[in-house]
Amino acid sequence: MNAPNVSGMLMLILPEVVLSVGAMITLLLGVSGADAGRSHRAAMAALATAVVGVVLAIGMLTGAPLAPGTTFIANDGFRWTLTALLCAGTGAAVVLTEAYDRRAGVARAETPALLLLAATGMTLLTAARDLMVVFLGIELMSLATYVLVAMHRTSARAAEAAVKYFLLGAFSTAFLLYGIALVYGATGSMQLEGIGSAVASGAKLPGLLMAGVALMLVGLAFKVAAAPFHLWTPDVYDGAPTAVTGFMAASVKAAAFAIFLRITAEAFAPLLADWHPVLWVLAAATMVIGNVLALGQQQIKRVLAYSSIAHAGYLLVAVVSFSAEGATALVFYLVAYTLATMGAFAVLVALSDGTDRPLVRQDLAGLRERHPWLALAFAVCVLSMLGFPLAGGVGFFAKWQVLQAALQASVPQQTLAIVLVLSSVVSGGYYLGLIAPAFMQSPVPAARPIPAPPTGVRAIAIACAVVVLVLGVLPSSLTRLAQRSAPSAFAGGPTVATTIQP
Amino acid sequence: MIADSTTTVQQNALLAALIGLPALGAVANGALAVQTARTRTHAPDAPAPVGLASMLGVGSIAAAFIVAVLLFVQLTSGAGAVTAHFGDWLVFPTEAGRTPLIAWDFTFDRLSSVLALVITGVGTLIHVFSVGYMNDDPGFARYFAYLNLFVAFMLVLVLGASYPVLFIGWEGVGLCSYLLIGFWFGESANADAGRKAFVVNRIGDMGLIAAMCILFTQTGHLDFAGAHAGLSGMSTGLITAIGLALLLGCAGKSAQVPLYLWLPDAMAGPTPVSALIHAATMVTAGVYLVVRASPIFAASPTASLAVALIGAITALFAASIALRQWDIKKVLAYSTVSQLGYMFMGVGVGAYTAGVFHLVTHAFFKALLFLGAGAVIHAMHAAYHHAHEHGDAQDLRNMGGLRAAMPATGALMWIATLAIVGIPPLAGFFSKDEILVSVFARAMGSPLASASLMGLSGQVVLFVVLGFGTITALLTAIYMTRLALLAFEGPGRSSTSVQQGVHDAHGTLLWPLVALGILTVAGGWLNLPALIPIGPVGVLEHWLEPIVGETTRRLAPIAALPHEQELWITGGAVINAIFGIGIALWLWRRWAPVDAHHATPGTGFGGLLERAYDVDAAVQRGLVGPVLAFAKRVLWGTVDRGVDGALTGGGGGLARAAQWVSAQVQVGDASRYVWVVALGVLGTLAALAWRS
Amino acid sequence: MSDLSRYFFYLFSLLTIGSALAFVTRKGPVPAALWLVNTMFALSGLYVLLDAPFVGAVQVLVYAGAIMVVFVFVVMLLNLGRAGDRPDLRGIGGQLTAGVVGAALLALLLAARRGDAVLPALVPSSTSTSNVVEPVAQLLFTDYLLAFELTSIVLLTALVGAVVLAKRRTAA
Amino acid sequence: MISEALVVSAVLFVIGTIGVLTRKNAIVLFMCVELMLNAVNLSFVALSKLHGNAGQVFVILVMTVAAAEAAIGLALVIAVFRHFGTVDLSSLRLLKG
Repeated sequence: MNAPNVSGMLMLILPEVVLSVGAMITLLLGVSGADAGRSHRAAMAALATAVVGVVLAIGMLTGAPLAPGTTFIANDGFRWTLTALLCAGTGAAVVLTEAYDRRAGVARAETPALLLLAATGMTLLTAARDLMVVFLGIELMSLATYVLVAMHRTSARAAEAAVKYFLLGAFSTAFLLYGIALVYGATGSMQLEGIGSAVASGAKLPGLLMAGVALMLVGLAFKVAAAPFHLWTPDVYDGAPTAVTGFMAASVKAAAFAIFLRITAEAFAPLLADWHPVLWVLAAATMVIGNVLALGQQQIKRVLAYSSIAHAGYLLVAVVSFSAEGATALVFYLVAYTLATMGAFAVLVALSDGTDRPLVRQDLAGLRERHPWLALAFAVCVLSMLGFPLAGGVGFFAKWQVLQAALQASVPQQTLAIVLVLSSVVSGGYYLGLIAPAFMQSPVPAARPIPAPPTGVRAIAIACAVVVLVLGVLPSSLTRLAQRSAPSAFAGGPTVATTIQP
Repeated sequence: MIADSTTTVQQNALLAALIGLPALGAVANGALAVQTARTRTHAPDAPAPVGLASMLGVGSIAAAFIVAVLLFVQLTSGAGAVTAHFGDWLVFPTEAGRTPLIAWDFTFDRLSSVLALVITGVGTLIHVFSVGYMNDDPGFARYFAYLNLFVAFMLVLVLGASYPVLFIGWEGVGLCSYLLIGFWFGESANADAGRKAFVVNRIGDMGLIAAMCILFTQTGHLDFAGAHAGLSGMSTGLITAIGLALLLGCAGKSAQVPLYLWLPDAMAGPTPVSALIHAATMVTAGVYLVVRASPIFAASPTASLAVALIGAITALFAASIALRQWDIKKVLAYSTVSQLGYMFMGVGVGAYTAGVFHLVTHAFFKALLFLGAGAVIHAMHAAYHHAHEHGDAQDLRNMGGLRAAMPATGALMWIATLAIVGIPPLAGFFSKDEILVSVFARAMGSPLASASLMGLSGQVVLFVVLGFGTITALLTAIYMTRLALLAFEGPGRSSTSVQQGVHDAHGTLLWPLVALGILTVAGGWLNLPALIPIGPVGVLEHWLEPIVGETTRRLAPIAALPHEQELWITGGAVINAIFGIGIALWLWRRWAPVDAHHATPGTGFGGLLERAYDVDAAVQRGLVGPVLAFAKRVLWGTVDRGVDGALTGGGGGLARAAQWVSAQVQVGDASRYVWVVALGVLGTLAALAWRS
Repeated sequence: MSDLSRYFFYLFSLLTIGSALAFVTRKGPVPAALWLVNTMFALSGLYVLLDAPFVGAVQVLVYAGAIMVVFVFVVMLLNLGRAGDRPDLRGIGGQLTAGVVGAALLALLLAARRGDAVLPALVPSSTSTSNVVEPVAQLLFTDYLLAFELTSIVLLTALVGAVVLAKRRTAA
Repeated sequence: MISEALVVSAVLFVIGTIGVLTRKNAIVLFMCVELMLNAVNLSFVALSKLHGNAGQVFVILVMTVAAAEAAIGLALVIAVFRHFGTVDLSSLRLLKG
């Protein structure tokens, strides 16, 4: 029972402190004054907070060598890179939600505040090394997101989406929590490090441990929307306000993967042979289901929902590869995926007319003529999700890294690599189906005139596309960053028994 | 791969600027074009931003030229080649660590410096010309965006230090060529021409990709230095295979038989594009690649002979077609194909310097010819417009006597004509002469002569090449003189009002021609033969010695050619050319008595030539037709409908099946979704519980 | 562990499971909620028997006293459980299938432990001091201070969320 | 007694799961989830006898989070009721396919 080293701890959780304090300031700004500009001031405060978070994380990353973290909070490249990424994603989401809500006439200060609170949970998940912190991070992120989904109170679709998300989320949290309890029971530790060493030295209660691992995997698989735990995704992504969908698809998913990787790397590494087949099946099923079912969708957000499921499958391949390369690939992929997703959703926000009418492909028709820049940005981002070389920028390398990680893993994953490539080919069908109307059809007169997209939204779309393209030409800087960002558990090379059957 | 230790930061920056400036110009002009298109949706008659676009377009290329000159000056002052590493692209983790499979490595060495100077120099002149030529076009900014992008990719092609980077440039220039051929995509013929270029070039690309695959699997390297160093351990047969695969790629890009079909049609693009891309630079990329890959070809005399033979056949074949073409650009197009064949002859027999020399001089005089033709077309077009008449502004039969109205253009065109025909002391004389002499010298005895190609002895092949080359020179003299005579001399064949409307080029349409004219006259001094020492001898040869000296010697003649024999060949070539001019003068009056409107299609062999040996029709009947029929019956019926269905989300088997499945699973009822979650839990638990 | 407390343990276990079963089988939401409150009371008894009296007290205060009251309140507010409502419980087929799935789940959870070492039946009571709060508080405010602080942010989120969602619609 | 408590916990958890599977009323379904959480808490309390008091601390945290979850969950249910006039999950089918 040591007295906590408060100042040292504060340094480690500075982003969370900044984000939560920023959330409170945002709320205060939102309730002070009665003029229409208060929600805008709140959004600006939230944006500034997110930017501070990005700067802070980059500063930690580029500053003095990182001291070892505690058994509660990690202090490694993985933590800071993903924190920067998540804060950047949150900043973009603040701008997008504000624009979207303003168009719908429901802009309010709580939205950016909740985004920051969700971000607090998400950044915590990049660093958590204690199951209590993991649980609280997940809950903080999820609770804020449930509310964000239902933020448009006039929309029945949003309410339905939120309640579905909530109930299924709570259900899966129960499994996660039970898994935590059983793992705790089997190992006597709440800390990933302690669990890892207890497992490595041979647990007395292997059965309890296995059941716990299985249930924790279920909980995590639900959060990353892996098949068959993905059923909530299309409905919730469809019903949520478009800007929030973008936030969920990009950042919430990235945070869930961050903790997924850290738990498997630090706590369950010695059990790789046991959980490997399970994740293998999940990864394959997720890629196939996401990519194939996306083909049948008419609504753009549902297409992107299934696409995000497919991406979860690719990312699971990186997790299954279970190596420093895999972790590198995961970080690289998350950066590329966040950029492409945020860019694409920024375009969708620009196109929405303020009602909760779902966007269909026809709404993209003639985008090239109406908004040539947005059309180009959209094409780049979607091609990046497809993994198209050069024109799709960094997305190609993201897939390449995952493929390489799969093939170079201590147990090579040829089959998963093949599934990845084949299902990516299938994904061409629906991705091109999104781009085609934008460039090949003439505009359909909108039922409701769509105002000019706000500068912030345009800037996000174009900036994402440009960064995607630039990183697609010069990916090595991002590769180096991602290499530095593998969790410290992988630093000493694979610590894993290599005697598993693929 | 690793940056040369002598390469300084400043040189790195210069090299980056050399490629970056045109790229930036392309981006800026692209932005301008998009912006214009956007304004047009509101105001359809909004003027094109001509001033800004031309400033950006010309400025970026001119600046790149200055950078190239700076780098070149450093190179001449004895500094080593500038090699810069701008990061890795594709990285392969292997046992030996992460080896870059593709790295952004660029090198400004003695060979690429020559090409870079030609590309940016001639490029600048053609950009200037374009300002005048495209003045009225609504897509002005788009045009310059494509053109700048082309230059950027062309520089990537020649500066890239590895096969994949070269390939990226190779594909990039192909893309720009495709975009520019179809620049006026409103006209379907142009779009078709663009598509044709696209398809034919893909065939060539297969060869290049195959060559890279073999090289990588055999040597583990794709950078020039590493891959070529790895050749030593390979069998000659394998090297020949690589050489032939490369030849296929080069033939596609440089329009050699049988992949030449796309180039004449590529003339559908704006004329300055024809000058820059389809005459001076891109189409010579194949020649450049053979020179760059000279260690491969020098190690395989068979592949070299194949290059030379393909070149010779192409040269003769295209020259004969050019004899009876009426479209001024078509004549020049076939002439380009023929001259590219000449270059292939040169590099095929291992006379790499000669090939590069002809590449450079050809860039000068052919660019001049195309720009001159452009000026003529521009003037004719304006005249027709002015006279409210309709006529083909490119048809030679509608011209005649233009020299009176266009004295400057006429004079410059005549200079260029005499240069390509090979009249001393103009540039073309020296470069063509050097190729013929090289072929002859090697035919008299060399590793090539003692090798064989498909059972034929190398010596026979070389004499065939020499013969074809000589006949080609004669034909070249005939058709080029014919072109100049028909266009500029004699009486005009169009209506008087049209004739009176023709005016000489001036301003940005004229000065590039003058500059190219000077280069056409003086270009020969780049590499004077020892036989004619009217200046420093063999400058280019000395310059390229570190690059191709060793490989040239490996295929070089056993004994140097005696002076008198060389004199005979040179003299014979000049007489040959003069003889051709004579024939043209003799036949001139009979060729085009009437304008295009009253002319009848040629018959017999002449007609066959006019229709370019009916190759296009044959290809259409024998290849395209059946493929299309197959496509219609099989592909359209099944595959395409499926793809189309997937794209539009409508029909399509897979899309429909996916729709059905998700309708069954995704019922919307969350109280059923929990069942799936529970079953997933059961499965996961079962999978792990049984293992414990 | 005396026989008496063992007896009470089994008693409360039966009570817990019995009320839980009653909870899931009730048709109306209000009876279900009441049976759930019962379950929670019984659970708090188990907590006390497991040497966690503080947790047991909190269970009664927070869960049974606060959370479940809110549930019942909402059920009343929405006037649910009327006769005309669509049946909340699945049909007999659904119930049977759910029972099979549940049985399978239980079987797996128990079967997984077949190779485990036997847990000690008697563990010295950790609450040896008369102060029942101290052991938990000790940890909560030292090692788990971070987690404790985090709950405050979770509660803040819940507060903001509930206010936003439930506040009367203002003229937008 | 620890083993027995774990068995009781498993039984309660499964009962909660069965409840989730059989119920369609959003509020009752949510109550079933609460039962599952309670079952987990029992495990934590039992295991903390084995491993020290961290388990009890976790239970306190779970209760707090459950309270937060309940606040948001019930607010969402109310929102749904406003739109649909019912909290029957099988009636909420705007989003599907």
